[in-house]
Amino acid sequence: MIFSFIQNIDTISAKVNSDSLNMVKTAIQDTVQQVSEKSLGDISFDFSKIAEGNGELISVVSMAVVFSSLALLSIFLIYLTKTLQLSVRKKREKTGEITPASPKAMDSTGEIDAAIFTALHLHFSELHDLENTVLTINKVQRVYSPWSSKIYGLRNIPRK
Amino acid sequence: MIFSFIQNIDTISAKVNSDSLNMVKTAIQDTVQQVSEKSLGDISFDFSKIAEGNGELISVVSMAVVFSSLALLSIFLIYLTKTLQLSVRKKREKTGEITPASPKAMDSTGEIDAAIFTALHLHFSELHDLENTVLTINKVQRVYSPWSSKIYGLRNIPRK
Amino acid sequence: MIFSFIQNIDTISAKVNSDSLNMVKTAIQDTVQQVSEKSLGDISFDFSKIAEGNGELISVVSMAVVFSSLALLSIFLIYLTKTLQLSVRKKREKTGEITPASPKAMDSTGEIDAAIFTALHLHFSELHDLENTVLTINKVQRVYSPWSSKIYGLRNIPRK
Amino acid sequence: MEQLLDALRQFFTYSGFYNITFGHVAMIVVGLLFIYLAIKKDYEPLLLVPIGFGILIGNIPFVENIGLQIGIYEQGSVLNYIYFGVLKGIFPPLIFLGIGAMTDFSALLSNPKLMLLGAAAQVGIFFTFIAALVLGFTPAQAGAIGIIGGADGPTAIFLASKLAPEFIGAIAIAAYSYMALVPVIQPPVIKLLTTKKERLIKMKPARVATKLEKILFPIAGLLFTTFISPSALPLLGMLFFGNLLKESGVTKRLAETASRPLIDIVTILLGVTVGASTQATTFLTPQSILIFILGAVSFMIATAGGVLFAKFMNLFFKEGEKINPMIGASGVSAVPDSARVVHTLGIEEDSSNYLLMHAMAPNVAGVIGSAVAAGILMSFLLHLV
Amino acid sequence: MEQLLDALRQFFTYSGFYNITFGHVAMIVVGLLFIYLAIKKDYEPLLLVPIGFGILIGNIPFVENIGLQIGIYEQGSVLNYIYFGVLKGIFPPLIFLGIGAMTDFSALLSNPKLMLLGAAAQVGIFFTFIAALVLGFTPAQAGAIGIIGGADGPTAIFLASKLAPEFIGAIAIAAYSYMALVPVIQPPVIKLLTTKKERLIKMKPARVATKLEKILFPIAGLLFTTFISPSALPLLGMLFFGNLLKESGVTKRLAETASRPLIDIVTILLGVTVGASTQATTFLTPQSILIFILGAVSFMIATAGGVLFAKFMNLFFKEGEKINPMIGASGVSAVPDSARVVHTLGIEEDSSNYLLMHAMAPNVAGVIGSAVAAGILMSFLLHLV
Amino acid sequence: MEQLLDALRQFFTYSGFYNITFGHVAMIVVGLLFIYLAIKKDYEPLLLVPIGFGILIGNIPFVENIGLQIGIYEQGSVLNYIYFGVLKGIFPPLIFLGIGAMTDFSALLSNPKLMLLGAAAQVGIFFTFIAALVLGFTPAQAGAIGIIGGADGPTAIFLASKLAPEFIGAIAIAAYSYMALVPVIQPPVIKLLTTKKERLIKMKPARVATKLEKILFPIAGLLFTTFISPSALPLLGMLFFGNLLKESGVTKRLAETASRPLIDIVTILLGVTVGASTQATTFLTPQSILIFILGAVSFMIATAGGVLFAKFMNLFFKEGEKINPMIGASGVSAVPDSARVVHTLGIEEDSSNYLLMHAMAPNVAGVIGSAVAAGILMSFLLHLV
Ligand code: NA
Ligand code: NA
Ligand code: NA
Repeated sequence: MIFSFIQNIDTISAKVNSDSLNMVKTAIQDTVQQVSEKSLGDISFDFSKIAEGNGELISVVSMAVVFSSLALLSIFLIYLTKTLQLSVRKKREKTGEITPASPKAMDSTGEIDAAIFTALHLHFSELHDLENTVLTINKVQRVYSPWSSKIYGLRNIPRK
Repeated sequence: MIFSFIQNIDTISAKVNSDSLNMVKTAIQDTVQQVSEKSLGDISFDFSKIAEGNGELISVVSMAVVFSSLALLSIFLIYLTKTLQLSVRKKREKTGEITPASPKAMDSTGEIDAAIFTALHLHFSELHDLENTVLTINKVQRVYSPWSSKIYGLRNIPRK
Repeated sequence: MIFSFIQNIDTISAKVNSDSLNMVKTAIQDTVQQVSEKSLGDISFDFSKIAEGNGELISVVSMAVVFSSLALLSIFLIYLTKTLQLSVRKKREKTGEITPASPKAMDSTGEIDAAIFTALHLHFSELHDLENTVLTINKVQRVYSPWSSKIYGLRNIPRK
Repeated sequence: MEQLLDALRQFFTYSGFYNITFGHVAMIVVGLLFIYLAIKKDYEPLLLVPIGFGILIGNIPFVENIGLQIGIYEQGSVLNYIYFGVLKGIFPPLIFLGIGAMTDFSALLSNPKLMLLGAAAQVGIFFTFIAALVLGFTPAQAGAIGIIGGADGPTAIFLASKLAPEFIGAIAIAAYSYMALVPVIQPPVIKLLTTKKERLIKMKPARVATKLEKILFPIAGLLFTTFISPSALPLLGMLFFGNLLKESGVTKRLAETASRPLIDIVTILLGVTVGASTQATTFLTPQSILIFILGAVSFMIATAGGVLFAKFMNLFFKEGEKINPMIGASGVSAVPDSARVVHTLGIEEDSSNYLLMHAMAPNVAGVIGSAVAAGILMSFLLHLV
Repeated sequence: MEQLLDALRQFFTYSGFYNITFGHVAMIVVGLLFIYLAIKKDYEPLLLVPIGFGILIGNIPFVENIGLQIGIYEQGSVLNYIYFGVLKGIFPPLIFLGIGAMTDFSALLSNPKLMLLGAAAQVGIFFTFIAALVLGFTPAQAGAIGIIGGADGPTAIFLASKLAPEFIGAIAIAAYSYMALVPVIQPPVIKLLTTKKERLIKMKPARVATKLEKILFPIAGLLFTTFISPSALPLLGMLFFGNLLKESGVTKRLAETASRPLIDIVTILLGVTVGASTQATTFLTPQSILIFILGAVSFMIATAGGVLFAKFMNLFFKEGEKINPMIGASGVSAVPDSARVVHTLGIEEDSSNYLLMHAMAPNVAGVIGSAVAAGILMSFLLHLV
Repeated sequence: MEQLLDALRQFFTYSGFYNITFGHVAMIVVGLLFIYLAIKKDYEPLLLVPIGFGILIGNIPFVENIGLQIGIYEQGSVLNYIYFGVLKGIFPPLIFLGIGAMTDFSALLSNPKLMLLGAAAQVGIFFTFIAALVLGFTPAQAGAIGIIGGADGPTAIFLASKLAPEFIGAIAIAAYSYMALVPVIQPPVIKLLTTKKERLIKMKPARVATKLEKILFPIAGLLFTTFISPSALPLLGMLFFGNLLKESGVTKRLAETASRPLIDIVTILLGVTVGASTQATTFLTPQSILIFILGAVSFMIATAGGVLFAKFMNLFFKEGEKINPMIGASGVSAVPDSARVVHTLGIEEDSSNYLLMHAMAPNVAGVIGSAVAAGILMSFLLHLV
């Protein structure tokens, strides 16, 4: 039985092939026609729908709410920062510590930033998702240590 | 439209604020009153409920079962230990091995324990959950190194 | 109450024990009988069932389909390899690169293979699941580098 | 413009600012307190941070059942889908699987008789059960409340999901709160019930358990405990399964996965939804407060039970074999906090008295003990009574 | 023999070769294109590879509803079970949990006013919403389509699952396609709307945020945003929860699990089913094509919104304090691609102008902004209107 | 007092000691045997430990359907919830995803014609299918039993869940048992069917596959196999998806997650519930024993099929190109055990004959082959017949 089957396999496959080719051809023709017909028929512009769906109203209110949420959070953060810095300063004054140079002073030369950002740039040019960003930043921070010449240490970070 | 909206925003926010403050105030008053009323009204002591709910019966039987489960397991473990030690000893006797000092002898000085437990203590004082416990114990074993003569016996624990 | 309970515990446990022993005994007898009865009664050979269930038909068609799927994929891969090698060669001819020794030439001595397979063998003898296989192969590939004496590098692979 | 104001006003009525009640504020404060205790005091942070933040999430005020699917009790919400794992008792066994895969039962194997201390400390469960009956809870509710005395979060949540789903939140919060507060609750009870001489007792160092014993333990543990109390199977089956994965030596990767990503994922999901289930509108009731009070008492009784039984056991041991009764307190479980508490107390009295490994034995036995107790309570309260 | 041929022929009518249509071919080509872009061009490969292969899986032709349970829309099929997590909006919050656990909000903390740029860029959402209304979509559908402008995959899928489940596939594909194409879409818009002088503005280096600020941020973030828009709770609750796990310092292992195995598992399952949901028989409609076109416009408007608002903010800042308006474009989110695009543009103009950290601030704010917007749209379109 | 005794006695009637039958004892012995083989003999421990312990868990005797929700077949029990993933065929595709992400198809790519051996070995499936019909099983049951000859656990469980859910336990246990016993079953069959001269054939070392080939393989594999047999899509779709994640080079973290935590979690849950599904009360039937016997025969036929087809193929190859017919035996899959068995046999005959990499080709082809076969059986038995 199997042998006669094998003898017939050519016939079958020939039939199958012509069948399938016809199928594919008809299918392509049908679909192309369908899609193009539908596309033309269905799309239309109806500006009355905006008012009907309360489009303007929803949009304006929503944007206002988005803005106010983020503004509120932003104001809170600004206020928080001030409060924290104030409390730190008070503490220091009490304990008679010498106030260290303000963070701004530290940034004046820009060299450090340049170093960090160059390093970041080098890395980022090869990175592609959020996690990598974070990992990289961590790496940079870890590598950055007082004894390393400002640029040297950063350039040699092995890329993964 | 948007500009007139922005002009009105102060009015809205004022209204919203007074509204919300009133809400919060009323809400607090209501809830405090509710909870205190309920608390006073609902709690009562009714000892007849114990018998009704078979409290004594369930408790005694349950404690008995808990005890017997753990006792059974404990007896099995004691028996298991004895059997295993016996079989090990028999094997050794057969093969003519010299029986090593019993584990108890090893413990006599207490110095080793002190070492282990100090190490454990140091670690544990910084640990906070179950997993850490396990990890620490592993760490301790790993930390022991050839130069500590006292602990020699411990170094032979097969590391997994 | 608890104390009188404790005094009675022996009686209970005696009763419980004889109860449970009887249970177990009866249960074993019943089950053994049941299973053996069923086993004898239920099994029978009925070859007419093959045709009834289209056994031959399904089997032959299925085997044919399995073969043709894998054959198709296999033909595709053979064809793919040839195409890729062809396109690489064309590229090289264009750029005037010297064609390197064919991969086959590299294999002629068999020494490298021996090294790889010995290493693999050593590892495989201790490995037991698919993942390990993969890991090992990777390790080997990583360690294998042109400048390392043929066997030396392979033997020193750190086992995990 | 008018329309806009109307829309804004209407939107505002659906905001948290409009729907806030004193209950929400109170619960948010509780959530913040949990987070504070976790971060600042380092009390069980792996549980208190998720639960604490979950309390915040659960107490953002909103309008329920208007199709927005926000709240944990609204069908179709994400929190509701996740909470399913709590409500059906699926998460606790998975946590037990992970705990099994990271627990070393050596301490127990080297001194099996200490296992009885893990049984004795379960007395807190039954005392609380009776007290809850007296206070008017139904038997099923009383059983669920009693289990707080087992000092085992997953067991408590599992039993509550079966016996009193309406109290899962309160029971879980109480259980985890007191587990976090073990360093505060246990020392006075222990000191009250022991003499200085007893607290100074030194115990012989434990022997090392062999690999074979460690492999046989989870198998024997499963058979002995669940043959007696089959209802404990979901919890103990998974606990011992995890432990066999750890000890078999041939399934290391499964044990690692069970004890890291699996238990972490379940902990995150369980923590945040248990926290969120304390939605003020359903949570702040006199019952919740009663449950909290009963929980505290339960922990004290359990501690006392363990310590007193240790003293009782000492009656049968000759000098030099006696156990330090403080380790009885570790029988409540709350692994490993209560063992650490006992160890610290031991060090306070005599800086060379290292009780930690000894206390670990009743500590892990307490986990088994309360799971068995939970199984028995289920049998009685779901079926037999 | 005849019987055999019949069986083979019949089997053939159930094969892919028999049931193929032009649609299947077209979608398979799209799937291959996605995979090509991901591997060769490295566009968002963590999403485009799963989605691309999912498109292949979903477009293997077969005969539906004959009990074989193959297709994603056939009840009982594996793909259908996994798709449940997409359809019910369960996966997106879990992805947000992981994103929260790996996002560093420092940039935002050190310059909070940049948060407004993350709000401004959401204008793309509402423009598209209105455009979709005009094109005849229902308000709910229009809202779901609009969110493509939020440039945030999980948010888009979440909102689509609530408002227009019939378009989840199209919306997700559009959102991820354009997120991948951010480096192509944004630069021309940015250049069109800024002068060379503006593009050369250098910003002061950001200060370092303290640990306390980082801990308080997720808590404050949750309360402020969800009190205003409770419907954003599923997304923002999880985002900030994940971030607290990261920043608390005491739940490192939970943060690691949330940001590796948990988010990866969900990404795999979400990606492949979202891809497979583009089954040609239901996907290739004129609407899908419209959604795609609207998505492109949406991204451009959003970019423009961010840039223009940045220029507007500059009116209020004195010289030396001004912000580089290009970073406004990062407000669309598409983290971190759009920040990188801005950084690259900055470098092009002046190789010493490092805008990356500054651009990260509106970038992460954009995530929060579009989640809030999604919450508001849900409130309006599911209930209020 | 009397009341107490009554309660105790009643409680006892619900204990395992009271409800034990010979079946329980027998199955517990089987479970212990599995664990012993896994730990001592190292036979597929990642599967036999979970299944073995699952058998113990499933055979703790208890009273069913009294509301305690203990057993795997009781609705609402934890085991029942987890078993859902087995019963609905969800777990096997996820395992295939992980397997794809850890399988290196290089061996197959470097010698594609060996793929036919993976087809030939599937003859065991159909032989067993016919034998099962003769023994009185229904066609659907016979198909599910036949697949044991595919030597692929997930495929067997998947097909059983679709065709004969009542036999999932027996089929899974049989499949995994024989996969563990491959080193015992295969060598005699191989030796019987090959001459010493054949066993000494050395094969040319395989060439190294290029990265492009590795990337194209999963894509082509999906299209070619599932276009022919769409019902294999759930299995092969996930297998090739996992493999693309591995080979794409840009989705490493997803491949790592799929091949570690994801597959481990699913393996744990699948193993323990498949084990537990052998609850004595439903498992110990003559059919289970028949399935076991048929499984053994199935493996031998499959091995013979692979070896004989290899010899048949050799008729067409000239000297020096001939394949060692032993590698045909690896076509059964049981990756990588059967490849290792062949390798060991090769070494026994000639210590310089390294067949491992060659045997890996039919080995992985066998996985694809049996998944295709499963798909075809599904089509026929669920719909066409
Ligand atoms: Na306990
Ligand atoms: Na956004
Ligand atoms: Na196979």
